[in-house]
Amino acid sequence: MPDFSIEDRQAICKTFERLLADKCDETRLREVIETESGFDKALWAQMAELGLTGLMIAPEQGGIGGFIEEAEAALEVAGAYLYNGPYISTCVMAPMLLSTCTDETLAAPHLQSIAEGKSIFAIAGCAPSGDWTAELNVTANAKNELSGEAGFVVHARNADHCLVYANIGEDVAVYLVKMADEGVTLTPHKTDDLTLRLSSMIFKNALAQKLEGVGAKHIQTALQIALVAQAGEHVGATRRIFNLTIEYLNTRFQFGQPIGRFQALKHMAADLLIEVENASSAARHAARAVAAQAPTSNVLTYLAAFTCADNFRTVAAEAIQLHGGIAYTMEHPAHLYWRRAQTGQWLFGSSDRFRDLYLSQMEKTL
Amino acid sequence: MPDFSIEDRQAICKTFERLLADKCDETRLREVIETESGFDKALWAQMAELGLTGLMIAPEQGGIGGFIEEAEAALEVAGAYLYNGPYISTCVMAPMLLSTCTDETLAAPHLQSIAEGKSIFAIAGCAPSGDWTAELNVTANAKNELSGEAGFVVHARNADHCLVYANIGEDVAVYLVKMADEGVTLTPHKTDDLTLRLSSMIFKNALAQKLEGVGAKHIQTALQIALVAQAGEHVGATRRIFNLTIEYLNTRFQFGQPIGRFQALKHMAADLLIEVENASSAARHAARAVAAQAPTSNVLTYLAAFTCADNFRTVAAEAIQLHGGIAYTMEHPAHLYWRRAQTGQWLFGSSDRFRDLYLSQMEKTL
Amino acid sequence: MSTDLKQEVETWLAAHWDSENGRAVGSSDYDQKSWLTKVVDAGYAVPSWPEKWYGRGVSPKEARIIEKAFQARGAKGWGRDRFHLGAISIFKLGSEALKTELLYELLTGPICCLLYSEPGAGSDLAGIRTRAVKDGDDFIINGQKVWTSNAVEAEYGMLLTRTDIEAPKHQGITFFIFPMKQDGVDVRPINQITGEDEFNEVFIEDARVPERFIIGTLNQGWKSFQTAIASERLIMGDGITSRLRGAAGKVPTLLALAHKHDKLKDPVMRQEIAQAIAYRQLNTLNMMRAKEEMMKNGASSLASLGKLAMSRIQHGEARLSAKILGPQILLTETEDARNANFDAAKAYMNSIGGGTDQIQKNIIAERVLGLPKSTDVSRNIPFKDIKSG
Amino acid sequence: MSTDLKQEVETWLAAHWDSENGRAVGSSDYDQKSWLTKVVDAGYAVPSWPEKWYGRGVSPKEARIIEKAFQARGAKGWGRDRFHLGAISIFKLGSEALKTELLYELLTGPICCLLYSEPGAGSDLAGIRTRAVKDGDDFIINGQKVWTSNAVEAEYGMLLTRTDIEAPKHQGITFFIFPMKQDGVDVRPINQITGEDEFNEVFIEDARVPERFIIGTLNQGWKSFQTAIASERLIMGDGITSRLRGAAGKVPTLLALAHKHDKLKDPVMRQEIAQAIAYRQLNTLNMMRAKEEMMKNGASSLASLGKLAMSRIQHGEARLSAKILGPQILLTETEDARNANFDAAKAYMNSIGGGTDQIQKNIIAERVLGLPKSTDVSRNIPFKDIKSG
Repeated sequence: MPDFSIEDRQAICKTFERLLADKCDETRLREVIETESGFDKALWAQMAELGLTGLMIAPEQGGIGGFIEEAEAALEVAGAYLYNGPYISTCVMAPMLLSTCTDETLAAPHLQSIAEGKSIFAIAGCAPSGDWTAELNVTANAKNELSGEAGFVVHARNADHCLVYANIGEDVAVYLVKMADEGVTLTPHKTDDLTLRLSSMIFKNALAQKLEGVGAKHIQTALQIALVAQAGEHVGATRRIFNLTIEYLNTRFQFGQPIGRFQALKHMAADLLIEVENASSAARHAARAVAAQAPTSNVLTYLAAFTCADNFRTVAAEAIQLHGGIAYTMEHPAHLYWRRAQTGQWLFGSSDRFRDLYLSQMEKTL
Repeated sequence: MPDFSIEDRQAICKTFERLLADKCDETRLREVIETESGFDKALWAQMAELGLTGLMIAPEQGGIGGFIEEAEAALEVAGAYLYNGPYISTCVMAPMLLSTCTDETLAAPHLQSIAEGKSIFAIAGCAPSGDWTAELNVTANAKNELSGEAGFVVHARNADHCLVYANIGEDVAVYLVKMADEGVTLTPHKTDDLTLRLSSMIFKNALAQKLEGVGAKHIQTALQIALVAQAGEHVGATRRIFNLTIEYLNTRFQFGQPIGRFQALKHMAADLLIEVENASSAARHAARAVAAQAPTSNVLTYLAAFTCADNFRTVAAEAIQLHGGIAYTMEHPAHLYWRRAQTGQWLFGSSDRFRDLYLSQMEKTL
Repeated sequence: MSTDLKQEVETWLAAHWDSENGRAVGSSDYDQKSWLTKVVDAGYAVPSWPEKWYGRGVSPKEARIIEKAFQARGAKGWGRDRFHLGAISIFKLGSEALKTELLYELLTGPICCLLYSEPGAGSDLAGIRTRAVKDGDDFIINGQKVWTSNAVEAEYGMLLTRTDIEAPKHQGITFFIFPMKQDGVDVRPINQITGEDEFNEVFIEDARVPERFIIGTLNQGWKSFQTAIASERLIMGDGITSRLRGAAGKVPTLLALAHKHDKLKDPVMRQEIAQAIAYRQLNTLNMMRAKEEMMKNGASSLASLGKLAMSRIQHGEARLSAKILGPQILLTETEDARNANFDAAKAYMNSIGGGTDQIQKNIIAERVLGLPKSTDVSRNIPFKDIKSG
Repeated sequence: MSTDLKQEVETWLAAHWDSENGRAVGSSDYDQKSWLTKVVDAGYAVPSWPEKWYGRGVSPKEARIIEKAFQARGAKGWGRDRFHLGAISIFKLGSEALKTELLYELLTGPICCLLYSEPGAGSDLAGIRTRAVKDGDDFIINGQKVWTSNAVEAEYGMLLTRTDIEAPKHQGITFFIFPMKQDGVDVRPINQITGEDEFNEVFIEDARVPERFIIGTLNQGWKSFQTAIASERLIMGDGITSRLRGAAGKVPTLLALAHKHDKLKDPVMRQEIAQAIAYRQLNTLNMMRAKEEMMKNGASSLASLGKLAMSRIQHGEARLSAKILGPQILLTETEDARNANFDAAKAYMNSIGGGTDQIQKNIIAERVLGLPKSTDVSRNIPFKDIKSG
């Protein structure tokens, strides 16, 4: 993997930030999430032009050769704007899984296509209940046909391809299916978080291609990378809603003074700042450790997973309280962050579970 | 049991309050806890004169015929002054167990003696580890001889008698031993809470009398009563340290004003008031329910057990913080309350356990 | 006498109210105005008021006898001397002429909404900027009100206005009973984060209200308003305690939810569920104690803790409900998930609405604990000089 | 050049310091004064200072080279330009004459204690009441100081006094270097809730200090004091980060304790232990990030969060340690219980000492988040008119 300098990383994040400020401001975001697809294709194309869809794809496959530190940083930008495209599935998890595939003739064109922004990938890796610890329900047969159900698939309706985790005998493998395959049925679900698009996928002898060489270990790695990426997304959102709140405390006047002069609100803000910075440190150090394949990478990934999810929810919840009545309306953006934070609690597993896994990793030092 | 009016209850508490204000003020308390016995015999005699040692003993046995509501109320007074005599063992648990004994000739003289303030009882009801859920270590034989060890016995050194929970075959029974018996060895322990006196008791063929008719059910009832009594003690202490703190907030000046004008401290105080009142309601409603043998008595007893213990610790801990530097000294009384609160977390079992038991009781409504 | 009264009311109800069909005897449908007119004329709507003002001049205790008789038969129109804020305010503070002009009308029909809060005056309610400017026998009103329930249906609003910007903020306020059905009054529902729209914004542009509709005195409206909201607080307190008492003894909602979703075996969940249920039960016990204290002493400082305590309870339960449901909480497809998501949002109604938790804590610290009052830097300067950002 | 310097120091140390026995070469015991004199004379005690004032005039970076060489050999007396608060204050703020009179003496021996806080001036440090009144060439001191460490051993104290009660509180303060060993100075140890007595009360009655011992200017002592505590804060920050970094990678204390007492199978304990360990690790990560930011930008607002974060960490760990130990925590008979009880008390040292959590939150809100400063009603009035209860 080629070196990606800190300056490169900052440069692409800056460009991404400008793009989202322009094309994913609150007005536009609200338009997009009101659509059925909930997905802004034009914006995706622009992201592709900037190299963002190929951020984690090697240059020889048309990407720009970054890795998880770059993805974490880019997702901080995305999170700040509540950008809700299928970035983690398409540009983080799919490249991780495809690039592990030993059959390059299968993987390379897809990687190329992702980098070019032409292909959207969904990941069907979870039991119908949405519980990542539950047994997979999808099974593959020897003819590479898939049957069963996967739940909580993000942006499945906007994807053209899906990577499906399936049981094959005693093993687990990853399969590539075309969304258009007649053996695939999608059921979109209604969600409380308006930025979220979830579907169930039912497979009935759906034709698939097996990703040779990709097994349980790689699925685990892809989840780890996804957790760090999601942690980055949380951090961006957390910091943004926190900053909006501080701004409000400075500009909202009651009793002839900015409410930020009231000590009780100051103290709430100071306490929240610790949560914001804790989350930032957790996500960034996790990304760094994973990138360096450091021995702490598991510990830090789980730490980031529950810290960033919990702190996002805490900060977003307190943001509503600190805003008061104005944030009790749909018109104010605070609730969008708060609902997104709820999503973050469950999309890849619960904070309680990650806390337990974190401790298990820590126990190895005993 | 004769009726004990609310006015009677208030009257005796008022007298008790006056007695403690006089004989158990901070100066005197510090003198007493510096002594080896940690027990003020003279004060006990005065309590007996007021009827307090016989509060839960029937008039025909020399008591004044109150029950748990009276004990809870009296212990609120005791707790406020951190009064640390062997009240719960001698005047709450022992009368409960002795009065259940079917052999009146055995029990009556002891009840009389307790009411007169002449006899001090310890309760050895716990495994050596201090864990009330662990198997008892003391065993009785057919000759009513006890062998084994009991831990965390309060005020054993000041007691003349001890009620011992012991295994007899598959059953559990309660035995009366004389502290002076040669088969009884006491090992006093050093404690962090200076108001506390704990000992281990080792029994080697100690001669005992069995309390006929007293079994596992009555042991359970005695524990329930003890929990409510202790909850009352916690409430008294909680309210007192809280009031001392509010007083300090009103009298301590910094920046040219009482620190109680600073909003952050106001808000801490308001939050703590809820904990104080929650604890008060829990203890008093538990006492009332137990006295009325209401179906809610178990639910409310466990609720009071963990609420009063936890809220005492929380309020005492925050009291130190709200006082600032002055409470970081041994000379200030705040740490005495705070250490006592630590005691309250463990003397009859942990809050986590009582929370679980509370939920189990609640589950019966399902 | 109270037996006589009970007897009398029951006889009257038997003659006039058709319990079975929920309408007046002999009518084919429930007609609000005609029924309320009957009740008012009989003196049962506001029995604690003097006869001159449509009451019976009875004690509050006797008034409850009438209320109970009405409630027992499901008859409407009782307790307007406790719950009709508009009528109560005019009865307590209005001039003879105003009472004569409006009281009967208000008691026999129209809803009154509360035009207090403004976008710039939330916690600082006395900071209202809606102007009322004298114009002949009228005042002309311009401004914006917010968080007004029933604004669409209301025929009158209890309107707080600024009439003197040279005076300190509490001293230039005038309180009006304001006719809502006129040009220049634009009501727009607020889309709340719960999905509800029970509240409205009310935009007022060059609307008019006669000078004689002032409740109390010109520029002394803050005092009138205090009297009005004291009645409101009584209602809220009552509402809270009776709702909670209703829940006592029943299976706690959270426990039922955890049981249904098979989470009661998880020791971590058990601790959290137990604590959440405990917080609610403790508040119930506190409110029972408050009630006892009020019975005994006529007042209880405990009552003022309920709203603040409820914030921890409601937000905590909401968070725990989500945990019980797990990933299902993300969907709006089950009733449990819909309820849990709704409750999570609705919890802010308690912690923000009707005085934020932060305002409640100030009040508790100052009024219950006696800690020194905070200085309001905007209190003693001319209203026009108060900084507003 | 830095290689030369390193070489030079190592050669000097090899010639003068007996690492094995921790004393000067050729001496039979460690004699503080004679060793420190050697170090000062060689210019290694305060290398960043000019030669005139016993330094070498080198850059801070080079000064670290000297420090490291000393540390590597366990030699004492290094870094006095960073850690000797008394000497630093006099070097930075003292007159030529004062430097000449005291600097060499201070560097070669005596401990300096800090006479800042008073019973009535804790969070409000500028509210000090210890009076200094001119009497010939001296000032006569009366008052009481508190929370002074090393007061028994100290030969000098950095003393904050009130010299003008007519001026506002920040403008009538004078900062002295004060001789401790005189009549009228009574040091009494404070019995702390940890059982320690590292701090003292210092009662000063008619003690004297020469006018020339003023650090800075008469009545301008608050400014001098700010400079002095800026140095102190640097030391504290440094201490915290290096201690924490020391802990990284090792088994967290709480985990080892839970393992030892077999509590790692309890799912409830697991959640609490994991969260407690996480809080500490997150603070370590924050401080690493702070360090990186400081390297890059010369400053980091993150550093100011460490102390506040540490309060939640320490109080939380203490409470959890008790839970791990169970009833055994009540006894002082095991080392684990003694440690846990000590740590629980000691946690208040962080949340109260050196600025309470509440003061820290004010500072973070105002200086890091840029929220508007609170008004100090006692700031602009004559000191004598400030209310003190």
